[in-house]
Amino acid sequence: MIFLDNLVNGISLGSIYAIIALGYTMVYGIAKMLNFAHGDVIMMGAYIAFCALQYWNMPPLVSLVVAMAACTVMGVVIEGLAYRPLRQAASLAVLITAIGMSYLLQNLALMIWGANPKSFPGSMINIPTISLFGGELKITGATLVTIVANIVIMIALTAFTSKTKTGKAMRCVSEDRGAASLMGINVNQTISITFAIGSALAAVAGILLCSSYPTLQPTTGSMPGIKAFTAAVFGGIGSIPGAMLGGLLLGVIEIFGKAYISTELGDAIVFAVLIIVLLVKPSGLLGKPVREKV
Amino acid sequence: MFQMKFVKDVMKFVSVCDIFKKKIMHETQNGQEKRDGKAGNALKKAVFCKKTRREQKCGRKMSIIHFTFSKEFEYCIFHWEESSMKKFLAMALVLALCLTSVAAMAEVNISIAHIGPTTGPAALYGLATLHGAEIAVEEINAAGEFKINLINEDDEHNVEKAVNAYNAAMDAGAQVILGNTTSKPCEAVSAVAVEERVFMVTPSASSEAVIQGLEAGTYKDNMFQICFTDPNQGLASAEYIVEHELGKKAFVIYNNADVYSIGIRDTFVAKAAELGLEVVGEEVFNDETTDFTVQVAAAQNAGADIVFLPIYYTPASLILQVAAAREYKPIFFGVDGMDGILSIEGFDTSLAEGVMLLTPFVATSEDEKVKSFVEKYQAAYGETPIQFAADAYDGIYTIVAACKAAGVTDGMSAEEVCEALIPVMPTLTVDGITGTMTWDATGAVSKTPMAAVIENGVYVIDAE
Amino acid sequence: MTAVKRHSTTKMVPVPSHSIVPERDLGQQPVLETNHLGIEFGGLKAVEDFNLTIGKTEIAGLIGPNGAGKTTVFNLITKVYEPTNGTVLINGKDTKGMNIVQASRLGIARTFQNIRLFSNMTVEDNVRIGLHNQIRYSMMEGILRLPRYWTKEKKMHREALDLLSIFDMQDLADVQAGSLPYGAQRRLEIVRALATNPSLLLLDEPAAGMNPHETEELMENIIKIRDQFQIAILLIEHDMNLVMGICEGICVLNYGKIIAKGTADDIQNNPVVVEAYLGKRKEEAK
Amino acid sequence: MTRAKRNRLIYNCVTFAVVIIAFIVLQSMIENKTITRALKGQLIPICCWIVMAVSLNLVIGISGELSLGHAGFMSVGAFTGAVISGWLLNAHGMENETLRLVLAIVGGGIAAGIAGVVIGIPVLRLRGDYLAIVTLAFGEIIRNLVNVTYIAVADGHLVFSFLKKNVPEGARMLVDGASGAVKISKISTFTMGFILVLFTLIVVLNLINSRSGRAIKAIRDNRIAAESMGVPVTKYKMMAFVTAAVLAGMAGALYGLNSSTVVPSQFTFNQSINVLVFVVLGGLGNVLGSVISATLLTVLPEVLRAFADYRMLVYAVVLILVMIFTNNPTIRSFADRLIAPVKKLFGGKHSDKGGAQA
Repeated sequence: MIFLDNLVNGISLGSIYAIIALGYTMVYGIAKMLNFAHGDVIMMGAYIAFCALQYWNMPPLVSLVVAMAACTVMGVVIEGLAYRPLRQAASLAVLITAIGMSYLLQNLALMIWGANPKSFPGSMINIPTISLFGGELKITGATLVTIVANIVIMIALTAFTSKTKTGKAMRCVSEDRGAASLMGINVNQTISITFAIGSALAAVAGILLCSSYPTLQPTTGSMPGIKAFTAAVFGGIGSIPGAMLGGLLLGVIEIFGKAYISTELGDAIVFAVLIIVLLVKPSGLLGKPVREKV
Repeated sequence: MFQMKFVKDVMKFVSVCDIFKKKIMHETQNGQEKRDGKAGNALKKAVFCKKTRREQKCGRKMSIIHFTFSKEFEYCIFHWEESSMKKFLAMALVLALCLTSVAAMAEVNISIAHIGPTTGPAALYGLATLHGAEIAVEEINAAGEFKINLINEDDEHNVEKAVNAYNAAMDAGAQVILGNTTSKPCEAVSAVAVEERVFMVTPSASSEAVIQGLEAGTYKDNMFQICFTDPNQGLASAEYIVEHELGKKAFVIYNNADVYSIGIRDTFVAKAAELGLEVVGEEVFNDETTDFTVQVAAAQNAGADIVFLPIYYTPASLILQVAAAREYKPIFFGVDGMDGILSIEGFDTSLAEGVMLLTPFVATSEDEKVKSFVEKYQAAYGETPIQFAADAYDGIYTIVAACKAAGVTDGMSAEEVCEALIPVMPTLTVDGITGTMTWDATGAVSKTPMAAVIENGVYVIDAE
Repeated sequence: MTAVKRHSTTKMVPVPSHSIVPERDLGQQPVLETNHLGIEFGGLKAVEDFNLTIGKTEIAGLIGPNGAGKTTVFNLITKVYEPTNGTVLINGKDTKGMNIVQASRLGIARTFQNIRLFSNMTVEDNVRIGLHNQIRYSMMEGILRLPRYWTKEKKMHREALDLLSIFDMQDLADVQAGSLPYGAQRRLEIVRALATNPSLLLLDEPAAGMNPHETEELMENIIKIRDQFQIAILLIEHDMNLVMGICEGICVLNYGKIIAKGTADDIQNNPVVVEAYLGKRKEEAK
Repeated sequence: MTRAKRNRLIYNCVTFAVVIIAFIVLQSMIENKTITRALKGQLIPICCWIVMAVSLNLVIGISGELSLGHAGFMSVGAFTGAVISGWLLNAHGMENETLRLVLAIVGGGIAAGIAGVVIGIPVLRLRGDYLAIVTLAFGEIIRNLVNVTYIAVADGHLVFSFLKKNVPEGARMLVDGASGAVKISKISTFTMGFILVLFTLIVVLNLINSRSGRAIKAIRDNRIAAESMGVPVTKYKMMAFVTAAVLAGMAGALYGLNSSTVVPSQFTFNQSINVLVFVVLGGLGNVLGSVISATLLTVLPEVLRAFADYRMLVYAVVLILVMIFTNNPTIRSFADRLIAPVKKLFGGKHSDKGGAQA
């Protein structure tokens, strides 16, 4: 039973990682850049939802929409101002810019909302905890919503990229930017749309993250962001099912590592797993190997 | 260096004054005081009386600036209020006054530097101690018998910055240090201060290493604590739990990246073993942890009926939420770091129902002094003071009591002040808002803790 | 357009591996031998059953339409890719399992179709990288500036200038490589490759982007290099003037397979080649 | 002498001159007691941050790999240095502070170097973003491990354990898990800091301008081409990475012994980013730039204490702007045109900086 309990906790944590990893994998797959600021867009999304709920007294669904809209705008603006001028630059330059953006968002949040942690209201997701096995196993409403949201988003994203015109354009840009633009695809616009979707997802992820782990402060997004990126790499970056699988596995590994090895080394175990995976299978579990063109 | 600081100060001064000019002028009831030449105090009071959020925030800024200003500025502020000169004229006056360094200084008996994290992740605590100290300074200066110049330096809860802040404070003419708010920075600063012979009183740095010397078994003679040392909190908690038979099986969840948490946990576990309280398990976490399911599940699976949380209130709030979701209802027993849990924005205080904590200060106390302090604090900063603020308030009074006892006179160097104060400290008894305090030569305080329990969203002192 | 000039009138003789080598190289260890070389990319056979022998001082050409797999052959020889079939022997040594660096140490040097210079470094430093394994001293000697550092650096400087003088580039030694004009960048790549003291020099489209005059000069220089250093050169080129002008043996690749081998005359008269490739090109040229 | 060589010589001389003159001026200020306490207290940290910035520049600017775990090496150095110094003092009664400091710095460097090798072997097989994220992961792992490391001197022996209960009662704790190194006797001196800065400059500048340094830069500019020239990529990446780790470890030891206490949480990812800002602002590959920016960005926040709230905000904006300005072709050519007349004026003195990464 303790094992099952841990497994449920692991899946609960993993589904949070998975939903963040989906955003990472989208942006990485198409814009070919590690958007380090993704975790912080999540944090901003959570703050906006918090404000909508607490200060403006909006109902949960409206808050969600407000947060998604705000994050979408934020994502597009970030992309346009900071990343677009560096489209041709080396990945090192883009990565440093993304780190700068991450810090910018964190410090903006610090100035707007202050350093004091806020407690994310439980009213956001008002679904009671489910008890199984006579109360020995409990699954919280937030976990259920997160898992369902994950599956819905994964299916929607897969359908979007394979069925719609914009989605196909995204895949073209992902394959070969030059060729795509020769085919009449507006690369900048496509990448902007990618960021818009990724950021809207970030808002959802932020709300789900803070519903499960309700402390909200300017650094809330950074650690989950890094771990979710780890999850995305683990599953094979660029692959949508890979992000899901990587997230879930990472969550389970983390919880089991903490429960059965050492809570002190929980993070170290997660990162050690990342390193081992990258060494054994550099393209991740479901990723396709990339051959360097000479 | 000076030029730069000066220009910066002037710029800040002018902009802040401009914003607050109106409000200040409205405070007619303070007009009399102003004319008495207590310009600085009057100004602060004027700002303190405002209650809205934005204004109190600004007020905080105002007061910080006020304290960081050199004494000449107090005079300037005074002039600013009295006249309604145009801004540039005031500027010119400020410049003239500063450049000529006229002897317009107010009489000051001692310069105390508060060092604590007023920015960064631990800003909450640093601001609390700063505010508590400000209230005390305010009261003492208003009484008129003893004048304090309070300097504030920010250490960002960082060891390197803390030593820098200490140096900056000493450059600014500090004679006694009230600080640091947090343990690690305090350890670093006290190691420097003990060599340079500067007297220090820390409101809230509770680790033992703060007062201990370099060699085993030795203590820094210049360093005194207002708060309990961590080991004492652990001891007192274990004793209280056993004495009141709160539970049979204890479980400890602590932050293994935090000296404070580890310090309390170590003695708690030792004392619990000694008193026959069974500790059925322990789990740890670190500063980045947000997922407490493993820790809470472990406590639940171990069948613990009392969970000891020697941690700060933010992780504690998460633990309470996880426990609620898992329908796990033991007694949660916290220490002074738990204080503040009720003021987290958005936190459902019903989750904290029944949580106990051991603390020397309870804001809802009926004690006259506490009441007056809490009222003033709420008026000035719009929030209920946490224990850190109370410790700092007592810290200022302790320093003043020591100065008076030692007969510290104007113009003594920091070293002279230090040597004068060290022998009087063990002889003092200070009746503060955190209890009646005495000190031994090691620097550790002795006072009585109170246990409080949260009922209906407020602390209630546990009836003995 | 200038007529095809014949620089070479070498007599080519067949060798056991169905290839031909210049008569003068007969009896010497061939620089390169590939046997049934092939590679698959996810089921697609990019190169298949590629057999080629190159004599010790031969100038050979590898031609074929775009996408025929020419650069892939280069990548197989230089061990950028590990072949799925067959073997590559360099100076008689099997290169199975070797990496690029080990292959380079066996005496292979190459240039790239899309120029790969160290563009933030000076021209001279680019050549010095070529000399990396020729003139050596340790990291410690470099940091501590021991006597060996000074003597070796001096030697490197001299040799780098000597090599640059092949293309009259010694005056450009201090220029940043990335800021050179296109033609000069191609020449610098050749110099840099030569600096590694190779026995086989692989040139991937050395004349691309050069005007006819420059190409002419390049042809003379390629022969001069061969004569001076006594090395073999294998080149990929679309400029038929260059290929027919200086290559002694030519190999035609289409869809990853060799469709013809022989001297310039053989190739020009080979109906299969004409059909697949040359004929069209000749018409275009006219 | 060629022009490139002359430029390089001038650049190196200017770098050394700046450092030496700064030292002489500051030292004489200390002698005359004209120095403020605040500045004096910062001298040793400044030296440490210079070494950190220059060594990270070796990895990022010269070797072209983004390492986000540099503070991890500093941490290893700081704790090793504290342990060595504490052990020599408590177990061997070595009173000579200078000797202890030197041994601690060397030890810190070696320990960080070993960590560099252990980390470098897996990490350097990866490229680009992956490498960055894995160095970040290693930085966090190091911090996690130090958090559970207990080192003490008991009866003249060094006790090392991952569990506190294994440390005998009454032992002199040197590293106490998350409490970090405690009760360090402060032995760092400004002179030693200056010597370490000089040492770092000599190592890095001489390395850059040697056969090995050229190989490292070649790999940065074009890995495939460098391999084709017979340059073993892993060896030279490792050389840059481990050299930087050793220097960071030395800086860490000096840093650790400058304070009575060091905590693992001082060496987080944020600290690595801090050093990254020094490097980026000073110019990738530009050693003198790193020295100057590390100094300025350490002193400035102290001067502008009142604005501490905005420091990280400004850093973030600076990072983004510097990256956009140096990497966007349109803006860059525009800036170049603006700078051209100025450059002409100075005869292009600083044109050879080892090249900025593009």
